[in-house]
Amino acid sequence: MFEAIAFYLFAFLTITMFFITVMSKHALYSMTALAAGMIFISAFFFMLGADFLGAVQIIVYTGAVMALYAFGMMFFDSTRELKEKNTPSLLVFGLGGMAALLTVIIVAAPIVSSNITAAYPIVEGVGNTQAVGMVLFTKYLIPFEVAAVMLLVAMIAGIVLAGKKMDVSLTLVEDDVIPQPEKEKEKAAS
Amino acid sequence: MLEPVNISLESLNLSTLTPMLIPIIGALVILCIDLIKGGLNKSLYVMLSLLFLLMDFGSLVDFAQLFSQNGTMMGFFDVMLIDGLAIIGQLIIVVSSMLFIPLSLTSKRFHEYAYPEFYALFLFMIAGFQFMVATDNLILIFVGLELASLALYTLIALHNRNKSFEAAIKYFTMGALAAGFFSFGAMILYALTGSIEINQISAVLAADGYSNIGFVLVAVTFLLASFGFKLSLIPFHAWTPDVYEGSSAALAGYMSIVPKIAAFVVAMRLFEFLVHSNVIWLETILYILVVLTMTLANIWALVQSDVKRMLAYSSISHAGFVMAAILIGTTQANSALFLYWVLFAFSNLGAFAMLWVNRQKVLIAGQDSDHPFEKFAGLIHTMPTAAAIMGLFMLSLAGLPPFGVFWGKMYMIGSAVSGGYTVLALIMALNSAIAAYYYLKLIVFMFMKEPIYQTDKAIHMVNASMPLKTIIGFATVITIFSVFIVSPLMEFITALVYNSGY
Amino acid sequence: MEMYLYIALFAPLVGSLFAALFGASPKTLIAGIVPSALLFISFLSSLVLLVHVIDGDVVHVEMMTWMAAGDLYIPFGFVVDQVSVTMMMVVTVVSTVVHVYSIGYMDHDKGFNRFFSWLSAFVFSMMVLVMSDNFAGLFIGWEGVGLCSWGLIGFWYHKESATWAANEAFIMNRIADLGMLIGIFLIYWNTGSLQYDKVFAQMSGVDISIVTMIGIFLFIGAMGKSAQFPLHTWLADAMEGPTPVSALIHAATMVTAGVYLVVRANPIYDLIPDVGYFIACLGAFVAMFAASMALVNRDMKRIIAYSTLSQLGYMFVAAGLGAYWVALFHLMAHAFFKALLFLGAGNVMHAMNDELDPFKMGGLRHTMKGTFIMMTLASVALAGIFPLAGFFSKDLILEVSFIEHHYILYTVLLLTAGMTAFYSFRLIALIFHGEERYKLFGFHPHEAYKYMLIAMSPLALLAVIAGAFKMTYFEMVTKILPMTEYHVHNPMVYWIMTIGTQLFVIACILYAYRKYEVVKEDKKMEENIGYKILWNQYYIPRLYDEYVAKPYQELSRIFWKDIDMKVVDATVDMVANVFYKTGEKTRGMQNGNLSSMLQWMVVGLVVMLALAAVYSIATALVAG
Amino acid sequence: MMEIGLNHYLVLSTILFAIGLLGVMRRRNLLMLFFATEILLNSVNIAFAAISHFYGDLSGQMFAFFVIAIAASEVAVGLGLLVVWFKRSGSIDLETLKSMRG
Amino acid sequence: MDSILTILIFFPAVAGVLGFVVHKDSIRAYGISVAAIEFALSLVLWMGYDPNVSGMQFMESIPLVPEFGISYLLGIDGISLFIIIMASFFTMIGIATLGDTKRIKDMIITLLFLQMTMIGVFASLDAILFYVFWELSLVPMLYIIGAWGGPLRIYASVKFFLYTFTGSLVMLVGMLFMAYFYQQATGVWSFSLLEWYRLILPENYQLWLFAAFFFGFAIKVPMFPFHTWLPYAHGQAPTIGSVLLAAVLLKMGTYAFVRFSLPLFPDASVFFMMPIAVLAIIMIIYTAMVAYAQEDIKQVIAYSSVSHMGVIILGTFALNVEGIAGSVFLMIGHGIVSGALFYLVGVIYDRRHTKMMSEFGGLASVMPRYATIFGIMMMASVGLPLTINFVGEFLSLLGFYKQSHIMTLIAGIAIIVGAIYMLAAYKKIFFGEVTKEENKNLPDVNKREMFALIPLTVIALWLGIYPKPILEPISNSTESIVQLMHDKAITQEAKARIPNLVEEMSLSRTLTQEAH
Repeated sequence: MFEAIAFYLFAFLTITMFFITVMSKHALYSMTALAAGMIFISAFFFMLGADFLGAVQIIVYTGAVMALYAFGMMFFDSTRELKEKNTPSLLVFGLGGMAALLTVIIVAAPIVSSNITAAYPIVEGVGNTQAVGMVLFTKYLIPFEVAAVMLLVAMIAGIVLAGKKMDVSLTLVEDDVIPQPEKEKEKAAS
Repeated sequence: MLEPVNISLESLNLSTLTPMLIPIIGALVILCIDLIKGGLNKSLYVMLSLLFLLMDFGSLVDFAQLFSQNGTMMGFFDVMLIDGLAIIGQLIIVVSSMLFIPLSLTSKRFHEYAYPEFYALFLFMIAGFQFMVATDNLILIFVGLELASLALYTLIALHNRNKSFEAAIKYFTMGALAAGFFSFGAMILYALTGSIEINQISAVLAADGYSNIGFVLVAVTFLLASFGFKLSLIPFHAWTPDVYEGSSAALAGYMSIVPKIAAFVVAMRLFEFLVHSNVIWLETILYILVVLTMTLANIWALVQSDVKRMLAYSSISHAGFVMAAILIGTTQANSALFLYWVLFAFSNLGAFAMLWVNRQKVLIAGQDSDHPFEKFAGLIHTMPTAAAIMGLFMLSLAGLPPFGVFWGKMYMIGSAVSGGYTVLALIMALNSAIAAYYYLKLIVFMFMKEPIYQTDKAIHMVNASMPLKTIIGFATVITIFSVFIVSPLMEFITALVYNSGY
Repeated sequence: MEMYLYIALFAPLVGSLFAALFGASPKTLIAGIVPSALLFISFLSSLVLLVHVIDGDVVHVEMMTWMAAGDLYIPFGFVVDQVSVTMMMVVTVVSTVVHVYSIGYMDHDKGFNRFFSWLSAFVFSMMVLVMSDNFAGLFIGWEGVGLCSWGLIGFWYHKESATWAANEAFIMNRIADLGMLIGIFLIYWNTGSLQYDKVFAQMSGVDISIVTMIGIFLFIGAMGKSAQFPLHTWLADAMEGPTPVSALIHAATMVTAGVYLVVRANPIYDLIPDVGYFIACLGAFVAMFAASMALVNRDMKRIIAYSTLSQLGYMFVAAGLGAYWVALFHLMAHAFFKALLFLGAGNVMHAMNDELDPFKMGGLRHTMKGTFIMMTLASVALAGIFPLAGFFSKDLILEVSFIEHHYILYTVLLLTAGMTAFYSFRLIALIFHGEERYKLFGFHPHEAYKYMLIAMSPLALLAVIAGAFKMTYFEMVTKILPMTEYHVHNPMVYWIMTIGTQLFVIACILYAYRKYEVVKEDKKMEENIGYKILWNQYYIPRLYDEYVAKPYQELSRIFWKDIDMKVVDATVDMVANVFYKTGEKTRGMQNGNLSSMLQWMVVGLVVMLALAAVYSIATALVAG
Repeated sequence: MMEIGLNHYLVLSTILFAIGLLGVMRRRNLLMLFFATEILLNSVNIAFAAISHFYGDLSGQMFAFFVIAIAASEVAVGLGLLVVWFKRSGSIDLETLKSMRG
Repeated sequence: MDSILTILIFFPAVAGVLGFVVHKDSIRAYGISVAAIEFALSLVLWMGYDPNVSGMQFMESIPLVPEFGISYLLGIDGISLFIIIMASFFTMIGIATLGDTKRIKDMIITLLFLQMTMIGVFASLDAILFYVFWELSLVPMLYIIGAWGGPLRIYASVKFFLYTFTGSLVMLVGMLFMAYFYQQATGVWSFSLLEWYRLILPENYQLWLFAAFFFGFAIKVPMFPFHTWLPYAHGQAPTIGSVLLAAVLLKMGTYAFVRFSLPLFPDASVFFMMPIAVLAIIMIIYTAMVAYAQEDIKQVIAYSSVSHMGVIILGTFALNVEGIAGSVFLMIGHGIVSGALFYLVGVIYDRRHTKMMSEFGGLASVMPRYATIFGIMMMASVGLPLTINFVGEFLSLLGFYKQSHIMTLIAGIAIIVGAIYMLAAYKKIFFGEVTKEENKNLPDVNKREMFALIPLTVIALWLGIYPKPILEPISNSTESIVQLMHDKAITQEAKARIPNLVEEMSLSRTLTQEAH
């Protein structure tokens, strides 16, 4: 009973929040709603016993991602109201609605299967974090490491792209007007 | 309490990781070198990358031999899966990368090559693709895919001009949507089967007798949409022409080969068992996708005015053509896919490399893109060899025998024929005829028209350098004499594909 | 004997090639003399062969293989038997005369050398035609003479009318040749061979309907060469060629090839008397038809051409009725006097600066005595007055038709004989008698070269005496042709017929003289509708022009402009354009807008989902 | 209705996903478009967690975990791209991204 | 002698590659020598050819892709031998008589490559190898038309390429099917024609495959209604291009009918005989009429080519030795004659730079030698006996007469309509008064042009008078094809339509014995 109430409550909240995110004309509202929605999602995670995931959700999303977006917003100076020329909304809503409807029709059906076996069963009495750690560092060590590399890549990408070196494009200027690298300059001087 | 896990190191089969680790280590080495001493010449990084890729290649060859003896290898809690597909896929990825990386040794300086990070990201990307093909775990596929994609977005943007940013952003945004599709699809499969490993999934589905067909279809729909994006199937193709146009020709050529083969391998793993399960819907959908992709892309390529954009559409069409293999689903078809792609890789490499050497930095009056057809008008007068080579690649791409792509095409149509897809075979054949038109268009410009741009500035071969010429020469030789490598290649591929059970 | 055969056959070819060597150079007398001499040699060889063959021997040689594929085997084989030797004699005699004559006639022509080359080539083709021992060889000659006729009719190629006539002749002949070809195919597939002897030997075993077909198709071939109705128009137009050509080709030799074919194929026609009867009827019709046109024509050469046509009709009557030797005999006699007539006309033309209208001549007998005598002789022979050649040959045909109880044919032929006499002497009267009208037009006529007249004299002689050889000829030729003697058994009837005919003919001659001795304009007659029809050649040429040539031209144009360009080619281009236009129209879908790109992706997803929903619901329904 | 089963979560996830799609399709501001892509990934995460819960299997949570990681890295790269683009064009509106077409 | 075919095929290609190095002033001499050597080699081939053997000779076989049954399989019989010789002959005189051409070096090298592909097509016995050369031959021709052609050259060349390419892709699908059926029957893949010959297919398969192959061949021939690329190609191509296109390239289509369609699908051939005959008749008459309406002399000859190809097709589908041998002979004949006619048009085009017939008139007096040769060739084209075309036309029609009387009768109209357009064209150009001032002083054919024209004239007459040296080997090889077809035929009708030579041969032998 409690579960149902909680589910419907949070479902309603997340849907509303995300709807605001998608529909609001204000970037700030939008972002705030997104952050809120994500926190509500973490509530689901806790409800579902995925405590670790819930924590990560809050930390990563609300902590890191939202902070990034906030910085971005400030950088882009998009706190003011946005003038968006939106596409014919009938098409957009139609498509979105259709996608939802069709998927729901199919997905609402119960899954009948007797062959599902849990490969990594959730053991009673073991803390979620512990269990997750166990699986993550055995079975999913490789994806984990790859994810680490991915984050590294993302970091490099972010640094490189936002870096000063991008300001003058070597691609667009002829070779003879490219400023010589330091070393060669020195060489030329000596 | 959880039991402590005791695992013997041998059972992990750590060696299955070597092919992916090598480029990662390479990337890290490059980053370290840059940290220690900045401002080194790009040739150093190119050669380093090449060296690591060579090692990677060596390890793969080793695996190929191992595979022929031991069959499929699983590693690391069965996350790693080194079967024939993985080996061929990785070989194609690594060899193509080896051929494309020297294209950065241009005589002109371009922005991205000033970054050592470029090479690091390049190697990371390769590792990502390698992970993608060497596993049947959806998580690793996803992570590998994203690793590669993120690196690729950056590489595109690093070209550093408006069009390349535009391209990167478009690619990125659509990629994000596709990532959403992938995760949703994977989620449904997981909901259905409680597993995220493809062989497990197929086993459960088969055991259930596909009773939850609706779920399966939704999952396949989303996954197809996601891989449709990577493989640039219509209508998920929209990024392709813009991204190709926006990025440097070298990278565009690379994109037309490597990400797609990775995606093909995954698609083969994902959809092949479904095709064999006689789900009519999937067959229909794939049929429609394949035909639409081949035909529409060809039709759009007809009307392009920029060679690179034309080649972009043509590569969409080629992808659609090859996608037919997944639809047909026989061993012959799957082998044909790889054979086609290898031969296509060489021709496409050549074509894009030719565009790359033609790339001038400053557009002259009347030129509104990097490689408009007009630029090549009368090339036979000014540079007969270049014109002949470019013409050769065009003919090869058009599927004219005995040049490279023809053999792939023939084998593919042959597999359609023996797979019972007569109409498809005809459509494929006729599409080649449509395609011939736009390839001919370039030939017409090069061989039959007088030069259009009257300029003293060199606009052809400005970017040429020894390594580029070598690469082009190599591609030329392979394209012409492909008939001699078809047989061993086919033997090799078929053995690998067959022994992997596809 | 083989050597003589080859000499007779190839001497003209050598002559032709010799003259051709000088083809592009200005007039060289030797280019005329050598071919003439060679032809004389050919004539001598033919004579030798005649002497050899007259007793019943046959010379048969097979020179080499021509075509061999599958079961088909066609050699270059030649046979000299009694029939072919007749033709050889006719051909060589007339052509030798014409060659010598031409040296004078073409004296001032730029194309002198070319003329002799063509003329000798024609003789060679004609020799191949008559000497061949198989149908394919016959066809070679058949087409060869067609070619040479084309070249010679259009000899003065700068004249539009000449080239037009040349093409007309060639094409008309081709139409008939198709029939001939089909006949040959039929023969081959039914007998397995094209050799005369084999074919004829097997013919009796072939189904009669097929023999009929063969007969009809071969005769269609003959109709073209011999200008039988309705393929006759070319002959009159062919008069555009130099007159010696008309004498040789369009009077003596080529046009009689059709008769020769029927005679040669007599074993076939013997089997199918119905077809023979049709041939005879057509012949009689043409005889009358052509003669009627000759009555009013104002063109000297055309009159003679129609007369030729008419006489060919006679020959076909004979051949059709099975009197092959009679046909052949008339062919021979006719060749002599008709060639003579033409050559005489040539002299007149020369004298009158190529004027052809006899109404502008008159009284030429004073200046051109020799020509006058010879032409009169020839006309008398043509009219069939005793004792000249025409009497023996032509009256024989009348008798044949009478004896075979074809009285209608007989009547037609008799009337035609009268008409023949009339128009022949109308011509003589107009040219040689009456006032010297030519003076009004400022002509200064003169007699032709002596040697031209001398050259003509053998023909004159033959025209006079040929009838005497009738019995000898009969004995010779019936060694291979059906030996039917035609005698009216009742002497009373015979004499009435002969004398009656003679009287009738003479009456016609006298009427012609009376009417045309003094020329006066006869407007009333010219407005007569019958006259108009005749004057316009029954409107047939116009009919052909309006309803065959023009529609063909128009249809060709429609085929090209409207069908080939606008339908066939346009369809091909349309297919290409559809693709291209689709591309042009839909490339806007790639509008560069990221939102639309994303929307396209979702569209794809939704469509697939919809299909998935449909499919899964369908499966559920089927299962449920 | 009151018994919350897996299907409830799946439906919820689908609805959220559809909202994300809606946003992706209609947003013209790139930054806000990126928000929508976050929604897509998040909606899936709920479903993963739910499935994991109902099947008593940890793989779903693992997947969700990696999805979060991926989402985070995408944000980094995406923002990096936006920053450069903004520096160049002074706008992050989609309308500015139209130089290539056809 | 063992690898003479390989040498024949690749010698020009290698020479072409080396030709890039040769200086452009000397390239003509180089080209002539290469082509002459090649021609000599082809004569050597003829010397070595044994006319009494009806099967394949000079066979070479190297597996290329053994897994897929593709091999480098060469061999010739009487049918291909002479077309090969003709191809090398035409290339030789083509190069030798090349006029002042811009970028002559490119032209000669292109011609040498074209020669490789031409010979390759006729020497291949492996379907894929055949296809390779078949397609490859499009490229040099595309370049020749597109780079040296008239004002519409690009349209014409692209149309030529795409049209033929499309057709042959359908053919490729057919080939793959054929190989697949072979694989189904025997368990191994093979594209070897000789292996395929042994395969007897059910009739409905034959019909479909026949249709697929037909599509490729018919466009190449070109058969109505697929012919419209040809007038453009000819109209725009430079002289040498037209000559080779008409003389050799078109023969690929008809040759392929004989080599593939007939022996592989005898029942389908019988089934489709009448429809194809109808098409052939339309080609013959309709295009002849279209030719008559043309204003451009080259177009006249182009359409006349289509018309003649109709006769060849008809002969091919006579399905008996006479017809097929005739059609093969006509391929040679038409090659010689139309090649010569195109060359002749080139001669006049070089002088006046126009091909419109209305621009000429009365040339017979200005250029008598030219007029004579043109006249001979025209008469050969019209099919006058003792010229080369007559033999072929006669045998083709004769052969088809066995199958259908009425069709042959209609097809025979060819000899009438052919004469009409040819004579009309000849009249317009050569007869009448010289009206145009420019035409009054046109030089007659010069020595270089004579070098091409004299041999062609001699051949046109020689083979018309004495076709035996060519007709005999052709006939022998044809017999084996016809016998193969008869043996393979499964329907009653096909058995009846295709003669059984085993009996008939003995019959004919007795007949010939009688003759001697």
